[in-house]
Amino acid sequence: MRHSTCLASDRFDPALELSTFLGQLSDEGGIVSFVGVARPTTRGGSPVERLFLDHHPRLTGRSLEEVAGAAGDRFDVSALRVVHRFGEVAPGEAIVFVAAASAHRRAAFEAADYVMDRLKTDAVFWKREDAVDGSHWIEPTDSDRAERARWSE
Amino acid sequence: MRHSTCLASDRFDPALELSTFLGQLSDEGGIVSFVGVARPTTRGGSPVERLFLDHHPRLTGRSLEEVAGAAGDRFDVSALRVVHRFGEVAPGEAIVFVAAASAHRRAAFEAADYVMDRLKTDAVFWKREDAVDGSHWIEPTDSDRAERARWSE
Amino acid sequence: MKILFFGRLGDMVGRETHVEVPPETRTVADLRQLLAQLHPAASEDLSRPSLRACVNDLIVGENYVVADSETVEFFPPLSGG
Amino acid sequence: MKILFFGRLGDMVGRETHVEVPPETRTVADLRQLLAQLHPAASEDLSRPSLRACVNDLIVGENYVVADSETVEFFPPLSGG
Repeated sequence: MRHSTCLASDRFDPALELSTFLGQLSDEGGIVSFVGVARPTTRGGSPVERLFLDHHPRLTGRSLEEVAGAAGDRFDVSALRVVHRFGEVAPGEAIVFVAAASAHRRAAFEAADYVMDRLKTDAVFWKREDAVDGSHWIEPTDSDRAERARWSE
Repeated sequence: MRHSTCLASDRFDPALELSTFLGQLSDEGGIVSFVGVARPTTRGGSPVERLFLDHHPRLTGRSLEEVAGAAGDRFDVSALRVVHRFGEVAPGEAIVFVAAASAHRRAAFEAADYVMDRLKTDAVFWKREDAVDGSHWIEPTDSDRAERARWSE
Repeated sequence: MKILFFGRLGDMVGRETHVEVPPETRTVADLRQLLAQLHPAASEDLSRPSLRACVNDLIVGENYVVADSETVEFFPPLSGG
Repeated sequence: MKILFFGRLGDMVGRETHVEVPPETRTVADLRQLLAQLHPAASEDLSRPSLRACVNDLIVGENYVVADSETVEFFPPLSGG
């Protein structure tokens, strides 16, 4: 299984990522991708000015690699790509891109789903939402933890 | 829920489809897409020269609409796009593109997954694989039927 | 009467054909028999229960009485997308 | 000793700080107490069990003995991606 990860300091184009990913495939029949976009409002409904993703100089990239590698071990996928922003992200910008390719579409769906669930809890980030009515640091929600737990043996 | 479907006579660029889809969103957080690519070999391993998707002038488009609409009724998605080729498709070309957007990534994953499972059995197509060692018409596999059955009440 | 064939039958018999229908050929079942006589090589495919007849974009049963002005379409099992 | 703070604590205390460590401050637990005295506004955050200490890219326990030459990093709970 080929996999590659990228910890991106600047905005990226998810469609270009998909295009590049598709261009590297050979005989895979199904490709599932996920794009996560920074929301324009907080849960409370206030406009968000920016998201700040604090990261660790080594452990953050390593956590992306670990999740991508685990997905490759677990599912019958032939290629996997993970791109994740760090630093300041404006509302509407892509935060995360995940793509998985497989001869079997079920494996591609499950791998992308798994990577997202793992990233939501295990990626080494500390997120701060800067809204017009103040800033606050975010922790994983119970729903994130429940999604993560779906994949536990 | 906005949805749109396209029955495409010519090759299309899945990355461009994703780009257009992303450009039309407002505050959805998660976008799942699926790309199905024509395989270069038959199940038996012979090189495929082309895939021919025979279609019905009205019922095929209607079947795409029906599946997209059902996905919108069933899952909490705000936008859905389905593109499907008909006629002759060369190996390596995209046959199908599905994208689903939602505030909740679980709903986006499920909607894209559901649309693919439905299309694989219920889309009005008759597929012929023209390989170097002959042509044959394809019927849904048991595995396709099993995937479809996952969504039955 | 205009008849359309899709999928494998379209390759065997032609996608579109016109047949002169004698008065005793009234139902879809009768029409299958007539077509099987006209196309002996496709008679097995034409008699399969999995082959469905469609008139005005609706699947019809074997006892459906076909009017001469109608187009009858024959669908082998769908392959899906 | 070089100390790095991430997440909320980074905003409160500064992302990087250097402290003079007296001889009686030996373990991570001792270091937390010292930092809480230096930064009273952050003392509650510094005493939380969910705040983990990390040395050489490995999470260490409260009894880990910190060498003066090491960098200690403090991680609040991850928010995930």
